Amino acid sequence: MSQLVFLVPLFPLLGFLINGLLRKQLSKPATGFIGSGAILISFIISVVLFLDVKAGKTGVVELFDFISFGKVHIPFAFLVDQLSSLFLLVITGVGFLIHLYSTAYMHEEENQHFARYFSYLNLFIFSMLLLVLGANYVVMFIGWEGVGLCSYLLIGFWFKNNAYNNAAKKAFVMNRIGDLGFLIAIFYLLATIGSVTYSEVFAHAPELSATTLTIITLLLFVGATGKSAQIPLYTWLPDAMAGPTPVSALIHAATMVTAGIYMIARSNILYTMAPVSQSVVAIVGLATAVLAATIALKQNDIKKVLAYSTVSQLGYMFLGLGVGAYTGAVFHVITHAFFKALLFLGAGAVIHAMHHEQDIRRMGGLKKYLPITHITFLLGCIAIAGIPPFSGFFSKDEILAAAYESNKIYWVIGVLTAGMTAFYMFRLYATTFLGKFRGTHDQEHHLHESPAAMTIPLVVLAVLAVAGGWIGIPDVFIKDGHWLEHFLHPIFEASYKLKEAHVADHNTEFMLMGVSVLLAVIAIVYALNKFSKKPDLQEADGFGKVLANKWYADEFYDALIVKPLNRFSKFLDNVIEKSGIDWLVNGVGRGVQYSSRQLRLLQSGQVGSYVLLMIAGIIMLFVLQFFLKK
Amino acid sequence: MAITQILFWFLTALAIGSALMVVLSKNPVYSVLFLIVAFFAISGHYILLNAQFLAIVNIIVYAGAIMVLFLFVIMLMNLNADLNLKNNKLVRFAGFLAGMCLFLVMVAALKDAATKKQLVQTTAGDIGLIKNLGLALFNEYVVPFEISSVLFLSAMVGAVVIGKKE
Amino acid sequence: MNAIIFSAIWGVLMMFSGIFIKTKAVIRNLAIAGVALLLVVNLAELNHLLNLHINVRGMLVFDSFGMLFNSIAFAATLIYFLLSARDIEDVGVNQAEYLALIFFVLCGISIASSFNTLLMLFLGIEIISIPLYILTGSDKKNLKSNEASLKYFLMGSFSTGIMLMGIALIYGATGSFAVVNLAKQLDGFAPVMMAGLLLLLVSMSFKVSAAPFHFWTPDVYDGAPTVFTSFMATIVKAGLFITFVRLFDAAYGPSLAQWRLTIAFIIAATLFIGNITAVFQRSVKRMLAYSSIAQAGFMFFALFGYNEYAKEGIILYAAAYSLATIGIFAILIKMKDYTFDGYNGLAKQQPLLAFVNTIFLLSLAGIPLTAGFFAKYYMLLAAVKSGAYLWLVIFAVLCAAVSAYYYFRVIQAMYFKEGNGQVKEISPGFKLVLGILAGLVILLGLFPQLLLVHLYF
Amino acid sequence: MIAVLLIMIPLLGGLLLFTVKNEGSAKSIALFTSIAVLAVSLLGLTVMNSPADLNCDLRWISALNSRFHVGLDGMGQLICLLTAISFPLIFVATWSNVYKNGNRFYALMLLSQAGLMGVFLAMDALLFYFFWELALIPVYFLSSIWGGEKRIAATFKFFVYTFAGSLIMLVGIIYIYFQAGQSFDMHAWYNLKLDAGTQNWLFWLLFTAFAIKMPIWPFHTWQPDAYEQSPTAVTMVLSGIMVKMGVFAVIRWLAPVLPDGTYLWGDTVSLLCLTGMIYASLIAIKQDDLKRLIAYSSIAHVGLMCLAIFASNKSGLQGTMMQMFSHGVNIIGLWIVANTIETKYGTRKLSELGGLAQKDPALAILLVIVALANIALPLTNGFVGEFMMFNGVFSSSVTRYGVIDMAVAGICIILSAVYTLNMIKKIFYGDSNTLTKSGTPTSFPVLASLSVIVVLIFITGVYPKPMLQLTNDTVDAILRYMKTSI
Amino acid sequence: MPVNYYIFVSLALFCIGVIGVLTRRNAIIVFMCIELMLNAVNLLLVAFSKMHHVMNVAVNPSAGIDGQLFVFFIMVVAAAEVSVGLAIIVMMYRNTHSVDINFLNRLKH
Repeated sequence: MSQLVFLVPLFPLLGFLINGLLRKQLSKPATGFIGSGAILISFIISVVLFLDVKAGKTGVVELFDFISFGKVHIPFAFLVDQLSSLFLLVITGVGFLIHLYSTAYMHEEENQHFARYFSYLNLFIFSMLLLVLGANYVVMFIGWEGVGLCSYLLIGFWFKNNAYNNAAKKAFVMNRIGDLGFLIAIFYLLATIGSVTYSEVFAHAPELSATTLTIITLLLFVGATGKSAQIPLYTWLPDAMAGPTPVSALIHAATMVTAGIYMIARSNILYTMAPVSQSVVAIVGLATAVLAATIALKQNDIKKVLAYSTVSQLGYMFLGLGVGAYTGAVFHVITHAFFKALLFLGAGAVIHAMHHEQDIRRMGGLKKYLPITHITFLLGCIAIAGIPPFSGFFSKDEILAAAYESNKIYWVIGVLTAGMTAFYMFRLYATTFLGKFRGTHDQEHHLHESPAAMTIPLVVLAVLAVAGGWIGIPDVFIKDGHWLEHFLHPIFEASYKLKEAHVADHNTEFMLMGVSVLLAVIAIVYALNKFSKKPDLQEADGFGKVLANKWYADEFYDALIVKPLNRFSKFLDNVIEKSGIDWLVNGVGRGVQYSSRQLRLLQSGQVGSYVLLMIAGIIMLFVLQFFLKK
Repeated sequence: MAITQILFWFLTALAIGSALMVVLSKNPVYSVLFLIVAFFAISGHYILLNAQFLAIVNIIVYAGAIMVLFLFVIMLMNLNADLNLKNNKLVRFAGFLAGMCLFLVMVAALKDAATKKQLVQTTAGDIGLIKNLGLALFNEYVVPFEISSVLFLSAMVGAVVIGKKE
Repeated sequence: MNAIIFSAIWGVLMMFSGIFIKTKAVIRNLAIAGVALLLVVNLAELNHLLNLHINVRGMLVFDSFGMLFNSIAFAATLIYFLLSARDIEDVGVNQAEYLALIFFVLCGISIASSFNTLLMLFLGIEIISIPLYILTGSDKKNLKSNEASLKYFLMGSFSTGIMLMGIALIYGATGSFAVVNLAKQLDGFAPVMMAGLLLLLVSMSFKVSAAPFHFWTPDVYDGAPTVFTSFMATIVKAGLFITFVRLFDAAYGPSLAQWRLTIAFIIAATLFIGNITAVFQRSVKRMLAYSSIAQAGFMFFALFGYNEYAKEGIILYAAAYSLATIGIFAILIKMKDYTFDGYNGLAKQQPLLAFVNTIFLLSLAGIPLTAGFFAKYYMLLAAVKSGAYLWLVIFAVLCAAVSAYYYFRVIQAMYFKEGNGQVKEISPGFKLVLGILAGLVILLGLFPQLLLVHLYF
Repeated sequence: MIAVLLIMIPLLGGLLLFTVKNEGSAKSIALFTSIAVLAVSLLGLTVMNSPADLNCDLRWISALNSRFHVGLDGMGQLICLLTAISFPLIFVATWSNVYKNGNRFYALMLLSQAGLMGVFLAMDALLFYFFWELALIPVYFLSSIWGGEKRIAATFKFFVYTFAGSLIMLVGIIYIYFQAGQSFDMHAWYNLKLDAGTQNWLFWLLFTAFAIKMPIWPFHTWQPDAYEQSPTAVTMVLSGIMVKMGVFAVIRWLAPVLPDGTYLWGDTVSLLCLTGMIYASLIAIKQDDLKRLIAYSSIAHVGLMCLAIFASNKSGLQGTMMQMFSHGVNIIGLWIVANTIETKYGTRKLSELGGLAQKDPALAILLVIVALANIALPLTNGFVGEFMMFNGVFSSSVTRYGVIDMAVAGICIILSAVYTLNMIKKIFYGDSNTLTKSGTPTSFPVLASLSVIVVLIFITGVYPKPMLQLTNDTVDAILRYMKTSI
Repeated sequence: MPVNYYIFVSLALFCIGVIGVLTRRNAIIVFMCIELMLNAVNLLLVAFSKMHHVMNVAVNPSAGIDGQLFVFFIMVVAAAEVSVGLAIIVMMYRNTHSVDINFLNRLKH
């Protein structure tokens, strides 16, 4: 059965080709059908695959020989195991829902752009599947850059708007910076181990010196920071909200941005053997989580808030990875995929209803206009805030528990961040849905609940957001309730063997949960009655201004890198090139011309001087022959 | 001091002196005349070296024919009046300097060659006599002798082509 | 020997033809026939079919090297006549005499290319020089021509004086004029010998216009009537070079070590002055004069190298250089305006002329597929094989790169610049001959051995 | 046999074209000839690939013991295939361009193809030099006659620069010729073991010429001007194939012949390459002229190829060969787009363009693909080559700085993304302006040729194995002579 | 007489001729100075011929004779040169009414 794994990426690819090539011919329904259908099929196949992985049938499928030279041999191979099959489900599942959603959301687009959108989306799914399915780092890298490309294409989907194009470019370039790290890591593996296939790499990893492992893992992590928007490469993600909202939901919340987590989870053994890198991961993750959360507190663009919360949640996941809670991280990836996709789609519905109005200060009181959206959105908020028994609670607390075990400070900051999360999410919720409507009249007039194609995914995701966490109920509630841990055990057991995750006793764990939940509840209550009555409409000032301006990170990068680079390149072109090297080259020519002008004067046209010069020549030769040479 | 030596020094002095005058004298006619004197002195040397034939030819051809030709030309252009064709001081000095340098260099190059031990046979030896020269000329040197006719032909043609009015 | 005798006789014949024949065409054809005959008899002698046995008493020696070159010279002259004989008539009334003089020059060349004693060398060179003084001044009303011939004459006879001094010293050292004695290792007389050889070297360098004894060349080539410039710059120059090579092999080669530096100095100076000065010229004619100096610099490698490549190379070079330059001059004569701008847009007016001219120029620049390439190539071979002074070789190739500059200026003018290069009327025969000439250049550029095989039998 | 045909067909075709006066028929003859060449090279690749078919060894100048020895090894096959593919593409893509005296234009193009083929096929050093020069002459005329307004100066600079370089190389060739016992034969040269001291200086005699041709910083300044001024069809030849002459020559005539020299100067050259890569990429970022931008990007790419050669290991060399082909194809694609835009909108200034994506989506898509291949996105041909080259540089065992080299060179991956995306954005995205408002879809021939390129990009990008196998033996053979470790 | 004397004498004459060529502008004088140089050479040749005569007279009674014959040929050539040279000078004088070698200076650079 796992031989058929190649079908999983195949269908999205076909969908991409059909929609892409026939984009002028196909009608919108046809396009939508093909686009979503392709994903649906691969979802079904993924389910089948998942089932027999569950039955313990994992394996590697080698399609063909990609690159091989000398002893190095890089096949184009797929690996079907617990981790990948799990991700397959998430990607195709959430992916399908979002495709479905998009058919309605993108309906105003004219025919060929509609098709273009879906072909991009399919291409993205295809690359994402490659990323996840790859049996070696090179195939993963292929998908890795592929998803980067698709996000570039989709962010700049409305290419008439140059701001969007710049956002797209920024995203691609920042990803490339990360990719370079990834690439170097691959070369390191090739140079040291001579292979990039996971099985061989992990098998030979223990032979490597600690430093080498640290270097490799850090380089891989650089790649992860690029893809998963961690410090210092996170700034592209908020800008990426320029893309259509479903795209933000799919790529910039549910799937692509979690590639970094997948990569590290995949190579967990390497990290476990390199504690330095592990703590780096943890710290960076934590820092990102806090930073993004603080920024999110003061954002007024509905999508920006979600974007920063995504960055913050990703930080969480890296924290989890850093402290060795690999399962927890993956768990959080899944739950986050559910509720964050839900939130984005909800936001999309709002935006759709508000005619592309994104500023929450001009919304409010949408509760009565968009009931379904409101409910589902609320559920999403609760889930992300980590209120039991919603999904977010379980995954987040697993990470926090692990953080507590490894370092108390991690935990403290983590919990605070959780509190902030709850706060800004409900600030968002309250300002958007509660209170009274603050938009224009014809906006109010046109307000309406979205069509079924949009609401169905919302509902489904809401259900998942609520119940998704139950696959990982900690032992404190139900003995062996953590199905996910058992399922993923084969992937991480090597790491766990190496570093026995010391589990806290139940009391402490209850305490931890209690604290975080309590904090969350307080934050929620405070936010609700603060913002449902009188939301802060005026511009932030003082420290709030700094937050509203995202700690001026973009300005900082601009001044530090972009501007100097441009100036330097102008300098090279005008100074070094034109009046430097080229001047020298032409200088040779000028020199010849000049000496020619001078030498001519020797030819004075007077016999006397000619003879004189001849005599001088003779004398010189005599001296040369007789008196110099001895 | 033997007579030959006296003669040698006298002729040498005469030759060099008149040669200098050729260069120095303003009036071209004087130069010609001094040149003739120089040629006579050189012919004297030939006789001293017992090369009578060359001495005679030198006087006939050079002092006689060629120099007269020069004189004719000068008269014909009546250049006898000195049209001061003088280079400026610098050029003349430079020329003089160059000439002297050349002389010094060559002397320096040749002075300690084996030639300084060699003697030149004067007032003896018969190779300079017409009989021997003629024999040699019409035996070994017949080819160049014939070929020099080509030279004369071309010179003649040339002189005519250039010289004759159109 | 055939060459010498026939050329002399034919010279006389032409001389008298001026008196008895009045139609220019006949005279012209007579001359052409004469050169053809010369070529035939010389080839016959080269291939041992027919040669007049005359006891030269060791004054001359006829080897394949000299005779092969003679054939090249005569062939070149034949082409030269075919292309430019008509233009000789335009110089002055004395067409027959000019042709006669040219024949005498050829006679001188064939003497000089087969001399075996310094006397014959001297006579040969004089027989070459004296008619050239005349031809240079043949455009009597033209002051440039007068000036050129006066300068040429004065400096030429001055260099004759130097050469004679050299010969005299050599005679003092060896007691004979025979070439065979030049290589004699002398103990005490060595300085005298060396001084003599040095002066001889100087005067020969003067004749082949090598720096710093080249000063007459640009003025004379520029002032002389272009037809005769063409003759002087190609055939005569090559002939003198062959003479030089013969002399060198006999006199300097055996003790090359002590001459190398001097030769290297002369080469460097010649290449530098020739190439650099040519860059700034406005008149193509004068540019060609300088380029001939530059080419001389390259030919000098034949002396520098002093190995089998040198001998083959100089033959090849003589052929390549003469053919190409004759072609270029033949076209130059047809131009109304001798400056570079005069060539502007020639490609549109006269595509064929422009094309062959390009080939000739490329050959001079030494681009592959043309004879010029292998000529230069052999010179470099000779130089590198000698294993001394690689810097000189590199300097030479850099100068060659510079030479591309002024040669390509003509090409640029012809093809890339707008304008209408005015040309005098051109006969189809002229074009045909030019085409054949270009073909020869290409052929030699593909298979140089076609020429060189004749050296070895 | 094949080898001779590859040279003779374009040669004869070119000569024939001089006689054809009718423009249209000239075009079609040229196209036909180039397709014939392609057919022959494919034949040599598939059916007639026995050494007997591929090689030809005739006596040429016995006096110099130089032979007319042409032949195809793996690398030759690859690069000749590139040459053969390029010309039909170029002809088709520039089909609508009209040239004064078109027949001469196409004739010279074919002659240059013959010359290039000769360079890639020659197994005899003298023959190699012969063609090396000959390939230059037609291009010189092409650019100077049909080029832009500053063409004469620019082209002449290019000509003299390269000519000087190759003359210096000639001295080197002659020197080695004598060292090799008066032989020009390639294998005789390979087996010749010169002492390191000699190789030390001899290296530069040869490398100068190649460095100028490639071009390696700081010998590159002829290139942007020449590319800018030449007619685009010629620029395609220049940057698509001629540039590869330098790379090719280093692999075939320098590295195996002077292994010690290559080793001794490896780090120096690598430094130059790196400087050039960063330098060119940075300049490209701020270029406003499309042609100059592509020119600088090509300098950067070639720098990487040269760097990879001097890594002197299998990965590097094979990557370089792969990349020679890929880069040739891709850059021609870029030039096709540049040509289309220039002919249609009369400008190359990026600042004056914009919004073409709405007017001309097909072109936009194709350009994006080609451009992405040019910045080595996975599954495009660019990736395979660059991946292997980088890996080669990284794991090079002849230098101690392999890791640093690779890291620095890696920066160009980022920079290349920056300027390429800039280019795409400025040409196609944004709203259309007065100039581009009147934009119309591109003509079929251009799209067709671009599509062919795109297909090539994906085939060789997804399944590069055949090409790698093709060059495998050549690389092993060359590495056997090279110095592969400190 | 030591042969060196003759060498130096003729060198002196030769150089005086050279100096004349260098310093005078009158074409005819210059030409005469060249003739002087030739005569210096002649003297040297004769001296050498006599030197070689004494050196080798034992083996060859007519040793050194070719030196004198060479002188003879030099005179021949000189005569020819003079005829041509004077013709050229006269031609120039016809056109310019000057015999100044620097008078005509159209050809330069």
